Amino acid sequence: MYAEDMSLKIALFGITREIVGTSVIELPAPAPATVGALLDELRKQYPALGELRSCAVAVNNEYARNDHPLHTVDEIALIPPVAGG
Amino acid sequence: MYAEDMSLKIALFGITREIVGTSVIELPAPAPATVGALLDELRKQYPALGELRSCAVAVNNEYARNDHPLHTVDEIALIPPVAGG
Amino acid sequence: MTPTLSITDQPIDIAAALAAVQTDAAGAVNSFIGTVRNQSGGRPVRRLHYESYDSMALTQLGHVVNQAYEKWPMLQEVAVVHRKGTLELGDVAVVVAVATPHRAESFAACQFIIDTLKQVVTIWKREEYEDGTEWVAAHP
Amino acid sequence: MTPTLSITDQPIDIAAALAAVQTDAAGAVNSFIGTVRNQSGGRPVRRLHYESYDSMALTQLGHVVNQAYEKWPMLQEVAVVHRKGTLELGDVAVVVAVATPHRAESFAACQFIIDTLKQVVTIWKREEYEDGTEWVAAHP
Repeated sequence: MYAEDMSLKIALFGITREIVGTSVIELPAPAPATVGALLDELRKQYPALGELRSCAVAVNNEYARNDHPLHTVDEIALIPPVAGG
Repeated sequence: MYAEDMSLKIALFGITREIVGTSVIELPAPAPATVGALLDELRKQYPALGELRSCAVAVNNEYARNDHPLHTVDEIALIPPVAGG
Repeated sequence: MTPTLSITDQPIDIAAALAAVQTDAAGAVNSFIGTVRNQSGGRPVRRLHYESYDSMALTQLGHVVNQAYEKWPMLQEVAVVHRKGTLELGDVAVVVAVATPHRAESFAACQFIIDTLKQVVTIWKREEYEDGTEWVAAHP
Repeated sequence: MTPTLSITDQPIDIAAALAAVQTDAAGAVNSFIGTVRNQSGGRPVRRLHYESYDSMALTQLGHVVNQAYEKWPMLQEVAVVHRKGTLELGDVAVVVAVATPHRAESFAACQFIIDTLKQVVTIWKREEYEDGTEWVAAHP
């Protein structure tokens, strides 16, 4: 089936990289393949993500809302609370 | 008489120096010897001073009010509108 | 009017950032320099480590600067340089410099850029103390 | 915490003014740089002449900085350097730099100092145009 063939690569930074233990993970796409479903799946696998002040998802360098669709070609990243400056 | 012996040196800057034509003038102290009386006397002698947006008097490097007394030992200056920065 | 935006692992050249924004048409340059403080919330800090998601950080920084140009149409030049990697006490972490014809807008635009940068630009800071490290702002 | 205050007829060394305020305890440095613009109120400017009553200017500048220390007790370091004499387009006329632990106060204190300086410090500016000169702000 199409959905099962599809996997997503997710880049990890800062504390999310430490929580997951690697800088990129590859996951089967959740169904539906949206930002919200991806976050739910990741929080189930890595409960420490749920303890963060916030955890956003970026798609192709832009912050994405929960209903944003995900595709295998997308550059996807977890964005824990930023602290530049 | 004491008042007639007393003369004041007044330093001039910027447009007041141009109006008066010199960078220091020496005047007999007005009676009473106050900032206000000095300004009146100078505006009488140099009417162009009255056309300025403002003209303050400084005594010993501080802005002085009209009732401030003047003494021969004071460092007195006319302060036209400042424009630093 | 193309803004100078960069993220670098090399020491920041403040003079170059300021020079990048100066023009004969802009009389006012405001700049903000963020340096590594020796303490954070009363706790002594030994050094900082900045991690950056560069491509997104530059994208978001571009959005921030575009918003500033929309808010202050007289804004002329902007430079933002952010350091990444390990920084020692006193090292410069970020420089924001803006040039405008008049001074009030230079302050407002510079403050907007640094404030908004801190909210959206994908750079993370890990503080190193005597007895460990912590990702800043990660937890409530 | 002694502020660096000076009036000089030599080109202003911006890097020195910024370095004068940086400390390991102050993470935020805001600076304002005023340069000679090529126009004033739409009229092309060729160059500027600044005249200063130095002793009073430094006295008043000291008052301004003391007021800033009263308003922002966390203010750590301040430098103000003002140029006098003849300045060409693009030359730096004034630099104000302040260092504070947190950034909002660095903006507020720097803006207060430059705004108040312009009201009370005894420096006068004569603009030179194609067809004459004028003392800035002298007449209503």
